Amino acid sequence: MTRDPAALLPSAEPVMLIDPSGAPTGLADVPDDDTMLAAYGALVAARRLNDQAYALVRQGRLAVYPSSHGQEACQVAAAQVLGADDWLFPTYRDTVAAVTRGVDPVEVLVLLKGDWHSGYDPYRTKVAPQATPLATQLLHAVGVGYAAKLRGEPTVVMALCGDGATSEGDFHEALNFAAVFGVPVVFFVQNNEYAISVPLARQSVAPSLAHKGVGYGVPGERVDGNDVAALLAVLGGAVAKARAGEGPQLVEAHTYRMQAHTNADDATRYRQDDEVAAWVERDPLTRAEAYLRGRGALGDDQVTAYAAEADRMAAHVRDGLNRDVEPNPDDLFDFVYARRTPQLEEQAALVADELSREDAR
Amino acid sequence: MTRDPAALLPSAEPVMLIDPSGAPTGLADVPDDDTMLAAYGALVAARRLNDQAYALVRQGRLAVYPSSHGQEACQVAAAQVLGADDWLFPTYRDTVAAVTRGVDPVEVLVLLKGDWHSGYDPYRTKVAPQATPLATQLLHAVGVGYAAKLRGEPTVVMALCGDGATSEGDFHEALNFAAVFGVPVVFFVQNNEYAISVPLARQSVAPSLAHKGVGYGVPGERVDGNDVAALLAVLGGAVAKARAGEGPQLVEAHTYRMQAHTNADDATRYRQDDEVAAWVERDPLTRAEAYLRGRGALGDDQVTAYAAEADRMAAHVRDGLNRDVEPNPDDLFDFVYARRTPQLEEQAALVADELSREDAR
Amino acid sequence: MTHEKLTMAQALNRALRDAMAEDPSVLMFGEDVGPLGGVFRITDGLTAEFGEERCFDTPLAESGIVGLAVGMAMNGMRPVVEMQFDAFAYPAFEQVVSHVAKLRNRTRGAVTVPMVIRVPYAGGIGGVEHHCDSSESYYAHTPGLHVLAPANAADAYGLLREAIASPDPVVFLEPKKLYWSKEEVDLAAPVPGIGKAAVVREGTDATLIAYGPSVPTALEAAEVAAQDGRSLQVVDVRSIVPFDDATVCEAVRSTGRAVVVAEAVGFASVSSEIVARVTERCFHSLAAPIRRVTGFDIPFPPPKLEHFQLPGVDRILDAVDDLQWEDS
Amino acid sequence: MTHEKLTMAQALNRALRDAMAEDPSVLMFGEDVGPLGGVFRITDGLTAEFGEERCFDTPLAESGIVGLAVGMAMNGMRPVVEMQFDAFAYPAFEQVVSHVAKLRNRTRGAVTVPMVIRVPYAGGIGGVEHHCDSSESYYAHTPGLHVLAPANAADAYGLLREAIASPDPVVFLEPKKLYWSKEEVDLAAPVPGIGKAAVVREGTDATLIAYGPSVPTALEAAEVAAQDGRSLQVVDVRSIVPFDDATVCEAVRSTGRAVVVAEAVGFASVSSEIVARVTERCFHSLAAPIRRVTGFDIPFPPPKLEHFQLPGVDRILDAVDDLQWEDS
Ligand SMILES: Cc1ncc(C[n+]2csc(CCOP(=O)(O)OP(=O)(O)O)c2C)c(N)n1
Ligand SMILES: Cc1ncc(C[n+]2csc(CCOP(=O)(O)OP(=O)(O)O)c2C)c(N)n1
Ligand SMILES: [Mg+2]
Ligand SMILES: [Mg+2]
Repeated sequence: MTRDPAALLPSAEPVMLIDPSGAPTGLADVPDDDTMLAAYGALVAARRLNDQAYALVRQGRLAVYPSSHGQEACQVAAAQVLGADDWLFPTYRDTVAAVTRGVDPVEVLVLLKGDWHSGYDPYRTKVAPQATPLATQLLHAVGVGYAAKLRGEPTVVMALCGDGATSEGDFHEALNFAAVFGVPVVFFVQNNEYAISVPLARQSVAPSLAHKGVGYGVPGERVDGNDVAALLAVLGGAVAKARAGEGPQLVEAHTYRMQAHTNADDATRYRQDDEVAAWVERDPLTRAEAYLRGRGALGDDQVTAYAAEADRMAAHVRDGLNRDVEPNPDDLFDFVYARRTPQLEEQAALVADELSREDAR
Repeated sequence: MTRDPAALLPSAEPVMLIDPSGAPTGLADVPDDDTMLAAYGALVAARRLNDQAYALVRQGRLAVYPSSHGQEACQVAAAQVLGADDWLFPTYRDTVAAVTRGVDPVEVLVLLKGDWHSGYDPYRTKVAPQATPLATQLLHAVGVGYAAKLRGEPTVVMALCGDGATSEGDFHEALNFAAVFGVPVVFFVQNNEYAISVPLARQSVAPSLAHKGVGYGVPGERVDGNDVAALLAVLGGAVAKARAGEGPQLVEAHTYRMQAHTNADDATRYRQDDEVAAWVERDPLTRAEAYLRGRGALGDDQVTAYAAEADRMAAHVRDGLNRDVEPNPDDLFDFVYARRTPQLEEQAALVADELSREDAR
Repeated sequence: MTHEKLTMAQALNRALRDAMAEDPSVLMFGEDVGPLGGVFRITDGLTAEFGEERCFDTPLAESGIVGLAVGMAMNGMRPVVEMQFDAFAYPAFEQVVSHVAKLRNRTRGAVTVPMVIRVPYAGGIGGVEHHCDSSESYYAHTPGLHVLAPANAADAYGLLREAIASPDPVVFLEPKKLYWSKEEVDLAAPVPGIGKAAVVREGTDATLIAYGPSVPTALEAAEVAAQDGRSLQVVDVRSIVPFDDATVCEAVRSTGRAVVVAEAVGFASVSSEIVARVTERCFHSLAAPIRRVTGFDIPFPPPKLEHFQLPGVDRILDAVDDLQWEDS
Repeated sequence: MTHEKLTMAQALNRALRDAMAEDPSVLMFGEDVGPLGGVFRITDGLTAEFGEERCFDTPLAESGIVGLAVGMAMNGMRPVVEMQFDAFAYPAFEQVVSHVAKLRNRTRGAVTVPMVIRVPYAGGIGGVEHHCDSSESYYAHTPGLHVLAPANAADAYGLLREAIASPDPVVFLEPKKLYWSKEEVDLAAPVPGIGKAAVVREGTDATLIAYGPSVPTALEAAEVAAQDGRSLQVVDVRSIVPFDDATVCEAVRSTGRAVVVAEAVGFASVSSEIVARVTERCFHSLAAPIRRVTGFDIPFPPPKLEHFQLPGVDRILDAVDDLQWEDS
C-alpha cells in the first residue's frame, strides 16, 4: 500500500483554462497558439464529420451514428496529446478521436456502414478497433501498455470510455491491473451525463468519477470537457506522468452529449430541451474560436480555410460511403482463423454452390 | 454526485480499542463486559471449531478446510453485531461467522464433507449459502437488502469477502449498486494479507482497501481485525448507519491467515515463518482474554467453562462428521428444477436401473 | 373481448404489465428500461404505471443486474431483468451459470430464484457486431435454467407470463426481428406451457424443426415447398429447455425425414442436440439422416453480409431436397 | 534420449518451459502461477527460471487476466494464462467470446491474438462445487477459438506446444484427474497437430469416441469388452475444434456402431455435435443410432455423488449393449 490518498484526489472543480466566453481563466497557462490552432482546426473538422455522418444516416448510407457533437474537444485532445508510438483505444462514440489521430474517416465508418466490423488496420495508426462491449477495451489497453513496458518501450496508451462504462466490472479490473503493474495508461472518461437514457445520478453517487482512482492508487483529475485548452493541458500532463513512470492516470472530462445516443434514440423521453440548451453556450468549438480570435491568432481568412479543409474531408467521406462494396461471402470464412478449418471449407463451398446455382437461375 | 469525499475517507490507521497486550487504547469506549464476554465465548468456540475441522481433514472426514485461525474476531463480530432479521453472506472461509450466527457447524461442514453443496436452510438463520465464486455473493447481498428496503423492512445485510475478492468486477458492481440504490449493506473485507499465495501488494496499490469506498460514494473504515472490541464497535457502527438509512458501508479489517489457504496449500512456498510468528502475539483470542482478565471480568472458572462448552461443540462436530450418509442418487435429479423435467426422469430411471442391476449382481 | 392485433413487442409489454398488476413482487429492471422504456420499448410505460420502485434503470453492469436479481429473488421478489442485447449478457455469464442455475440445487430446494432474464436476441435486423448473437446454446447447455424462445406474439405473451410465474429461473429469448410483426392475439387463450412444442403446420413428406426467429422462415419454406408439391410439416420447439421429445419425435416419425433450422452457429448447439436426440429416438423411422440448416461456424457477420448467415428458404429447401428422396 | 517418465502435470510444465525458453514473447500469468507454481503446480519453477516478468501472479480477476492477455497478444506477446478452475473462467466469458474469439475476424486478420487459455477442467478428483465443470461446449460453440483436450502426457506436451505456437487463440482443457498419471513420453516425437484425432485402440465391433478425461475410461471399457469377446475401437478426439471428421467418420464406418463418451452435461454439447455430424455423414453405415454416455443434465454433484455423474465403464458397456446387435 504505497500511495498517499491526498495525492490521488482530484481537484474539487474541473480544470478550466478558457471560460465559455473565450477568456483565459488564469488558472494556468493556455497552450501556445500553434497548439491551439492545431486543436481548433481539428475541432472544425470534427464538427463537420459529426454533421456529415449524421446526414449520411438520414440518407441511409450509415446504419446508425453515435455522434460526439459537443464532445469534440475531448476527442481531439485525446488524440493530439499522443506521440507516434503511443496507442489510442476508442469506443463506438470516438470516431473523431480516431480520425484526429489519422485514421481515414471512411475506414472508421465501415463498421456503421455495415461492410465489415472494422475498416482500418489498427497498427498503421496505433488506433485499436472501436470497442462496443463497454469497458472491455480498457483491459486491452492495459495489455498493450504492459507489453510495451516489459520491452522497455516508452509507449503510453490512451484508453477512452464513457461515464456509463465506469460501472462495468472491467473498468475496475483494468484500473487495478494497470495500477498494480504500473502500466502507463491514461484512462480518459468522457462523462457526458448520460448512458443512453440513464443520467449520471443513477450511475454513481461518488463525489466524481475521477474519485474512482483513489481505490486503485491511481491519481484522478477532473477537467472541463468543453475546453480544449484545459483538456490538452490535463491529458498532456497525464500522458507525461504515465511516460515518466508514475503509472496509470485517470482523467474525467465533464461534457455533454448534445444529440441523442444515436439516431435510433429518442432523447426527448428522458431529458428536457432546456437542459440541452444550457450546454450550447459551452460549445467547445466556439469557445476555442473566441479565445484564438481574442488573441488575434485567428482571423476570418483562416476560419474560412479550416472550414474549406473540413468540407474537403466531408466530400471524401460522402464519396467513400456512397461507394457500394460488393459483399464477398468468402470474407465470412477467411478471417475466423489463420487458415480455414475443414468445416469452414465445407461451409464456404456450400455458399459458393448456392450462389452459382442462383446465378444459373 | 452527492457525497463529500472527506466524509468517505477511512482513518489513516485501523481502529484499535484494545492493544495486543490486552490494554485499552483509550481511542473510544470498549463495549461493555457482557458484550465482550459473549464475544470471548464465541472466540473460544471458533478457535476450537477451526482446530477440530483441521483435524477432521487429517482424518479424511473433510475433503479440505479453509481455516480462519487468526481471523476469528472478524467473524465473531460480523455475526454478533447483527439482529435477528438481518442477513449474513459468508464465504468458504467464514464457517465461524455462520456458526456464531447460529448455524449448526455440522450443517455448515456438509459442503466440505462432500455430502451436498450446502447443508443448512439459509432462511432459518438468515445466513446465505457459503459462496465460493469470489465476490459474486456481494451482489446477492445487495439484492436481499434492496428487496427488504423496497418492502420497508429494517433488514441490514452483512456481506463478507477477502482482500483478493476485492479485485473482482463483482466487488465493484456490488458496491456501486448498493450506493446508487442506498441499500443497507455492510461490506466487510477481511484483509488477511493473502489470496492463496498472492500478497496484498500484488492485489492492490491503493492506500488501503477501505479507500475503495470513495469511488462509490461509500464511507470506508479500517479496523484492527484481531481486536474483537474494535470490530464490534466499528461493525456495529456500520450496521447502525446502514439501518439508519445512510446507505452501504465498507469496513476493512486488517488481520492475518495463520494457516495455509487450505490444508491442500503449502504456505512455505510464498511466505516466511517469521512473518507468521509476528502475528502470533496479535492473536485475537489471547487479546480478548487478557483484556477481560485485566478487568476482572473473566476468571479461570469461566475460562474453563467456555472451553468445556467449546469441547461439547467439537464433540458434536466429530459425531456429525463421522456419521456416513448413504448417497441417494435421486438427490441428483430432484433439486435441479421445482419438478423433474421429462429428461431428468429418464436419466434418473437410467441410474436406478443401473443400480438395481448392480444389486442383482 | 380479448382478441387484439398486437406486435410481439406489444405482447411482451402487455405480459409484463399484466404480471406486474397481478403480483406486487414482480419487478422489472435493467439498462434503459425505465423512462426510455427499453431500447426496443418492451418496457414502455411500466415506470409510469407502476412507479420507479417496480420498473427501474440500474447502473450499467450486467453481472450486477443478474446478481441483484438473484438476491431479490432470494428475498421474496420475482425480478424480470433485461439484457440490452444478446452479446451484452455475457458479462453476467458467471452469475447465470454459477448462481441463477444452481442455487435451488445447491440448497436442496431451500433457496429458489424465480426470475426471468429477457434477452433480445439473434439477427435479421441489420445490426452491427455484438448485437445479433444467437446465444441459446450457452444457456441450454446449463442445467437449472429453462430456456424459451417464442416465435409469435401469442406465444410471446403466454410464455412470458408462464416464465414470470415459474418457480424456476428462465432465460427468455426474444427474436428481435419478430418484435414488429403484428398478429391477432387472444390474451386469454390458455398457454400450452413451458416444455411444450407445437406443430404449427401439418405436412406429410418431411418435418422442419425450428424455434424463435427461424419458425417464420420454416413456415415460408413449407409454403414454397407446397407449391412444388411437397408437403412439409413444421414444428415450433418454443421451449428449448425442457425439450418436448414427445411432440418432436411423433412429428418426425410421421414423416420419416427432418431438417432442423436455427440461426445459431451449428457446432455444439441446440440444433446438434435436436439432431442427436431425435436420431437416438427415431432412428428406424428415418429414411435419411436429419439435416441441419444453421448459421455457419463463424462470428455473426456485418449487416451487408448477414443474409448469408441466416437460414433462408432456399437453404432449407436445398436441405429438404437432400433428404434422399430417391432411395426411399 | 528424449524418452522420460512424466505425469501430465510435468509434461505441461515442460511444454511451458520449453516454449518460454525458445521464444521470449511467451509469457505465463494468472492466479497463483508465480512463486506457488499454480494450485496444480503446472507452472512450478517458471518464475524462478524466467523471472517475474515472464511468469507472474495477477490480481484476482479472470476477466482482467484474459483482457490483459488480449492486449499483450495485440502487442507482440504470446500470453498463456491459467484459469484456476473451470468454473472460475466464467467471469472471463465476455472477453473470451467477444474479443479473444473475434478480434482476428473483426479486423480481417490485421489483429491477431495468439494466446492460450489453460483450464484445469472436469471432475473425478472429489472436488467441491465450481471445481469440476466440463465447460468445453461453451468454448466449442464459439467460432474463432481452437479447443483442445489432451488425454495423456505425450499429447499434453505436444498439443500445448502447438497451442502456444498457433497464430490463433486456443482454449486448452487439462483434465484434472489425469494430471498425476505417469507415462513414458517422447518429447521430441512429432505431434499430429491441432485438428487431428487419433485411433488409440483398434477394434471391429463398435467405436468409442472420447476426449480428455473420458479417454482412459473408454480404453478401460474396451479392455473389459475384449474379455467378453467384443472388439471396441477407441478414438481420442484430442482436438474438439477443429474437429477431425475424416478420422472419426472413417472409424465409425469401419465398425458401423458408435458410442460417444464425455463427462460434460449432454444437452447441447460437444457430444451432441459428434452424434449429429457423424450421423449426418455416416448414416447408411450405421447399424444403430449412435449412443451417448455423458454427464446427466444436472449441476456437477458433490464429491460423495460424483461417481454417478461420471461416465464409467458400466454405463459405456450398457450403451454398447444397446447398439442393436441382434438386428444387424
Ligand atoms: C457490455 C455492454 N452492455 C451494454 C451495451 C449497450 N450500450 C451501448 S452504449 C451504452 C451506453 C454507454 O454509456 P456511456 O458509457 O456513458 O457512453 P456514451 O454512449 O455516453 O458515450 C449501452 C448501455 C454495450 N455496448 N456493452
Ligand atoms: C471467481 C473465482 N476465482 C478464483 C477462485 C479460486 N480461489 C479460491 S479462494 C482464492 C483466494 C481468495 O483470496 P481472498 O479473497 O483474499 O480470501 P481468503 O481466501 O484470503 O479468505 C482463490 C483464487 C474462486 N473461488 N473464484
Ligand atoms: Mg455517457
Ligand atoms: Mg485473503
